[in-house]
Amino acid sequence: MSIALGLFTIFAVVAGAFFFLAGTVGLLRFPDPLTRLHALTKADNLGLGLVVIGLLPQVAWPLGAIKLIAIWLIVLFAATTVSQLMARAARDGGPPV
Amino acid sequence: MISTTTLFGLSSVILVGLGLFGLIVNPQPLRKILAFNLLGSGVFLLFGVIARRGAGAGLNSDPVPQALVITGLVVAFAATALAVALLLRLFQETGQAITLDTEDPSIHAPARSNDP
Amino acid sequence: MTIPDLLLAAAVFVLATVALGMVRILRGPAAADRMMAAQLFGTGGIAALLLLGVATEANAVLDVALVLALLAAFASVAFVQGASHPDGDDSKETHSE
Amino acid sequence: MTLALAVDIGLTLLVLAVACWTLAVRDTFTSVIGFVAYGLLLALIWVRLAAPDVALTEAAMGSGLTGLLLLGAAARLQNAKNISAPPGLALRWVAGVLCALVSAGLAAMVLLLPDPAPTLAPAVVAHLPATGLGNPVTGVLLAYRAIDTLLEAVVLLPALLGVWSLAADRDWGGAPRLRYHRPDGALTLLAQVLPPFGIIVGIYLCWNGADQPGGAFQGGAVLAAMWALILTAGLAEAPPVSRRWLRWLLVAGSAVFLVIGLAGIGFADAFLAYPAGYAKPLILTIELVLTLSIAVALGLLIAGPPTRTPS
Amino acid sequence: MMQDPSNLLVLALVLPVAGLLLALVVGGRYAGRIALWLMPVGLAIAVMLVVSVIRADDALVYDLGGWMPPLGVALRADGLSAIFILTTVAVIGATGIFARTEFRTLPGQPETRTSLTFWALLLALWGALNLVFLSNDLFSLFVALELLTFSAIPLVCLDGRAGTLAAGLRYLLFALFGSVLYLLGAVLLYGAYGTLDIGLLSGLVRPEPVAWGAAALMTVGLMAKTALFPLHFWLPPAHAGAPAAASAVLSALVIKASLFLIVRLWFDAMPALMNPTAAQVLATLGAAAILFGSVLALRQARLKLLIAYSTVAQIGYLFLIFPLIVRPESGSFAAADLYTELAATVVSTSAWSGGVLQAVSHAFAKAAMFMAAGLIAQSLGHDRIADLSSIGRALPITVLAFALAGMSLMGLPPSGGFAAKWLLLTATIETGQWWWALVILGGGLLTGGYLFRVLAPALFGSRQSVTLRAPVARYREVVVLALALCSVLLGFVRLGAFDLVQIGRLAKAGMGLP
Repeated sequence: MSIALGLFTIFAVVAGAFFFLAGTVGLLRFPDPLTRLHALTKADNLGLGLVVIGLLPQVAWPLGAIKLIAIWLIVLFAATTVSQLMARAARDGGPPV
Repeated sequence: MISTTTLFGLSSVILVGLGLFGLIVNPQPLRKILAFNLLGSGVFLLFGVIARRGAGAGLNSDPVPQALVITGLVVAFAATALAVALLLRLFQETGQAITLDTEDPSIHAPARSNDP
Repeated sequence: MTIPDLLLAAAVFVLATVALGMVRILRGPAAADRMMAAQLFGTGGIAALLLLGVATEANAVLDVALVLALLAAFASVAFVQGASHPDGDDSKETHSE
Repeated sequence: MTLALAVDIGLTLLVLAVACWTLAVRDTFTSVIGFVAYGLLLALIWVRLAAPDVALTEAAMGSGLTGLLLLGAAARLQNAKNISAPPGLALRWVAGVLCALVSAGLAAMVLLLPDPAPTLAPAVVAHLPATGLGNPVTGVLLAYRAIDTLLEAVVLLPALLGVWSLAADRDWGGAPRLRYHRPDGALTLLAQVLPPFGIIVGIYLCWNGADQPGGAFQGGAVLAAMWALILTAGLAEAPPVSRRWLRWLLVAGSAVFLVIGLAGIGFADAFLAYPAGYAKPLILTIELVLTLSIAVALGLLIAGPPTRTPS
Repeated sequence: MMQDPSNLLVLALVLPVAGLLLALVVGGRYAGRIALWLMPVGLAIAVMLVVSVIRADDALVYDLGGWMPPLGVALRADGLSAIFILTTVAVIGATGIFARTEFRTLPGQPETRTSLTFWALLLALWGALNLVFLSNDLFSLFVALELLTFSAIPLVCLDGRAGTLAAGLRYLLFALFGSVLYLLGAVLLYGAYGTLDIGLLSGLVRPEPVAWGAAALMTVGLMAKTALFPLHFWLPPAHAGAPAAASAVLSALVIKASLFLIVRLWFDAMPALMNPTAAQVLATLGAAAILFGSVLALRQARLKLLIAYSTVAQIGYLFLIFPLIVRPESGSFAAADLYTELAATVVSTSAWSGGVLQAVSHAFAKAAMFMAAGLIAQSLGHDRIADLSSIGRALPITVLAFALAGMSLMGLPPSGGFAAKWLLLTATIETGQWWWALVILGGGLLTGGYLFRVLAPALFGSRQSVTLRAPVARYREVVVLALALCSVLLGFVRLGAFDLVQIGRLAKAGMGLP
C-alpha cells in the first residue's frame, strides 16, 4: 500500500514539476502576452495541483490534507482572477512598466 | 563543505551591504524605503542564522532570536507604513515633484505664524 | 532514492524553473508580462515550499504556504490594479466599459 | 553535496539575484514586484533555518503587508517626478566600496562567531512547562520577554497616530479611503471569496500559536490583509477615525496586556508575571485580544490617513 | 507593594503608556487633560526614584515577569538613569503647560487633528524615553528607540507643509538607518555572547573583532540618531518647521536618549573595549561638531535654525567626556598602580559630573530657547534674526529667559553650563589633555558670538516700538523663564549632589573607578 502511495506521489510530483517547466518555457518563448498567459495559467495551476495531489498521501490526515487543498484552491482562484485582469490589461495595452 | 548556516550567514551580510548601498545611493524616497527593508531583512536573517547555530535542548533553533525577529518585523512594518504615509502626503503637497535634498529652500523661509 | 530526496530534488527543479521565468520579468515588455512572471514566481515558490516542508517533515510549512497563498493572491491583484490604472484616484474615475 | 544543500545554494543565489535586481531596476513599480518575490524567497529561507514562526511572520508581514503598502505607494507615485539628482559616479564608487567593506567585515565576523554557539535554548526549554505553552517562541514572546511584545503592540499606536496626523485638518474624524481603483467584477469576487478563508486562517494561527508555530502577530496580519482586501474592493468602507469603538479596539490588546501584567505585581510578585497555573489561559486571553487589536492597527496603517471629510 | 522601591521602575514605565492608551480612547479635549494630570504624578515618581536610588546607594533592579536575564529582561535604575528620568519629566511637563492652549479642543467642538496627536504622541515619547533610561536589555532598547522615533517624527511635522514633511521623512530615514545599525550590532553581540543584557555583557565582552564590529556599528547608528557631526544633516531642517513644543523635546530630550545609549554601551555594556584610541576618535568627532555647528549657527538667518545648529554644537561637548574618563597615558584601567588609580577617581568623577551637568543644563536651556523662539515667531509672525531689533522691549520676559538660557549655553558663571564646562576643563587639565580645553573654550567663544547676534539687537536695538501681531500669554512666558532659570540654577547645586551619577555604575569594579 505504502509503495503504491509512494509511486503515486513520485508520479504526481514529477508531472507537476514538468508542468512548471512547460509554463516557464511558454512564458519565455510564446510571442505575445495573451498566448503567454495561456501557457502560464494552464501550466502553473496544473503544476501546483499535481504537486498538491502528490503530497496528499505524505501529510497528516485530515488537517494537513485540508490545508493542502485549501492552498491549491486559493492559488487557483487568485490565478483565475488575476489572469482575467491581466488579459484585460493586455488587451487595453496598459502602460508599459 | 560549507554549512547551511555559513551559507545563509554570508548571504545575509551581502544583503546588508546591498541594502546600505541602496539606502545611500538611490535618490528616490520610495526606493530608499525599499532599500531599508532589504537592509532590515539582512539583519534579521543574520539573527536567524545565529538562532539556527544555537540549536540545542531538543530545539532546531534558539527561540529567543526568533521571537526578537518577529518583534523586529512588526516594528519594521510600522516604520515602512509611517514612511510611506509621509511620502504620499509629501507628494500630495508638492504636486508632481518629490525631493529630499538638504538644500531645500523652503526651510529657510520664515516660519508660518499660527495666529488666527 | 527515497521519497524525501525526490521531493527535495523536485523543489530544486521548481525553484530553477521559477528562476528562469525571472528573465521574463526582466525583459517585459508589457506590464502584463512582468506580472505573469511574478504570478509564476508566487505559485512556484509555494510549490517549492510545500515540497521542502513535506520532505523535511516540517508540518508548520503548510501554514506558511497557506498564508503565502492568501497574501500572494492579494498582492497580485493589487499589482494588476495598480499597473493598469496607474493614476489610481477614483475621484477622477471614468468607467469606459 | 547533499540535496538539501543544493536547495540552500539555489535559494541563496536566487535571493541575492532578486535583491540586486530590486535595487538596480529603474522603474520603481517593477522594483516593488521584485521585493514581493524577495519576501517569498525569504519565507522559504526561514523555513530552511528551522524558524517556522518567523517564516509565517515574514510571509504575512514582511512580504505580504509590506508588499501591499509599497505596491499602493508605487502605483500612486507613478507620475511623480524626482527632482533630486542621482548621486555622481564618485559618490557611487565611494558608497560601493564602503558597503563592500561593511559586508566583508561582517562576513569575517560571521565566520569568527564562536563554536559551539552560545544559546538560550536550554533555558527556554527548562522553564517552558511553567508557562503551560508548547511553542517555545510564544513562550519567549509572551512570558520571558513579555515586555518586548507589550511594547511592540504599543509601538503600532504612535505609528498609526503618526500616519493619521498626516491628514488634512478638515478631514480629521473622517475615514481613510483605500479604494483607489475602479470597481471591478473580478476583484469584487476575489474580495468575497478570499476573506472567509483568510479569517479562518487568521483565527487558526492565533489559536494555534500557544503550542504550534503561529501567534497574535501572524494571525493579526492575515486578518488585516483580508480587511484591506475588502476595503480595496469597495465592499466595505473604512470606519471614521473618530469612532469610539475603533479606538477601543485599537487599544484593547495593549490594555488587556497591561492590566494582566499589573495584576501580576499583586498575584505573582512581578510586573508581567503570571500566577502559577493560570499562565496559559491568561496568555491565550492576551493573544486573542491582541490579535484583534493588531489586525485593526495594521489594517489602518495600510489604509493611511483619513481623507474623507466627516459629514 | 509600594514598600519595594523597585516598583517605581515599573510605574515610571507604565504611567505614560497607560496615559497613551487612555488619551487615544477618550480623545477630544480629554487627551490634553490626561497628559497634564499625569505629569505631576510622573514628577512625583521621578523624585521618589531619585530619593530611593540615593538612599539605596546602589542601582535599583527589577526583573520583569520574575525572569532573570539572560532569559528575561531587567529594568535597572542607577544614578544616571534617575537624573535623566527627572530631567525628562521636568521638560515634558513644562512643554505640556507651554502647549496647553495651542493644542486644545474647545468645549463642545469635535476633536481636532493636532489636539489628539500632540498629546498622545507626547505621552508615547515620554514612555519611550523612560524605557531608554531604564531598560537593561539591548533589544528592548531597540524597541524603545523605535517608539521614540515614531512619536518624535509626527510631532516634528505636525504643521504638514511640504518642507516640514520632507524634513520629517529625511529624519525618519536617518533614524531607521541608525536603528538598523544598532540592531545589527546587538545581533552580533548575541551571536558572540548569547545574551543581550547589559549587565551580563559587561562581564563577557572581550576586546575581539566581533565585539569591536558590534561596538562600531551601534555607535555609528546611535550617532546618526544623536545628530553628531557628520551625521547631523537631518536635525536643523527638522527643527525649521516643527512646533516650538516639539523642537523643545526633540533637542532637549530625544537626541539625548541615543547619546545616553552610547554612554551605556561603552562604559556599561562593553567596558573592556573602552580604550584611549576609541575615546579620542569619539572626542574628535565631538570637537568637530562643536566648531562646525557653532560656525554654522553664526551664519543662520533664522532664529530657530540658529538654535538648531547650536544643538549640533552642544552635543559635541558630551562626546568630550570619553577621553577625559579614559586617560591616554595609562593605556588600560586594570594596569594602573595605586597612585594613578586614585587620580583616575578624581578625574573621572569630574568628567562624569561635567558631562551629565552639561546634558541636563543643555536640556533645560535648549527647551527654553526653542520655546522663546516660538513665542517670538508667534508674536512677530517671523523669526528672522535681522528683524528682531528691540523685541526685548515688547517681550521682556521671553527675551530675559532666552538670555539666561544663552548664558548657560555659553558657560558664563554662575549657570549650570558654567559648572559643567568648568568640570570638563578641570578634567582636561588634570589629565593633561589641554587641546580639549582649547576646544571647550573656543566653543564657548563661538557660542557667545552667535548668541550675541541675537541678543544685542533684541536688547539694545534702536527701534522705538515693536508692534506685535499676536499677544503672548503670560503663563507661557513664565514657563520659558522657569526652564531657563532651572538651567542657570543648576550651577548652584552642590557639586556633591552629582555623586549621584556614580551610584550603580556597572563597570566601576572593572575599571578601577570608585
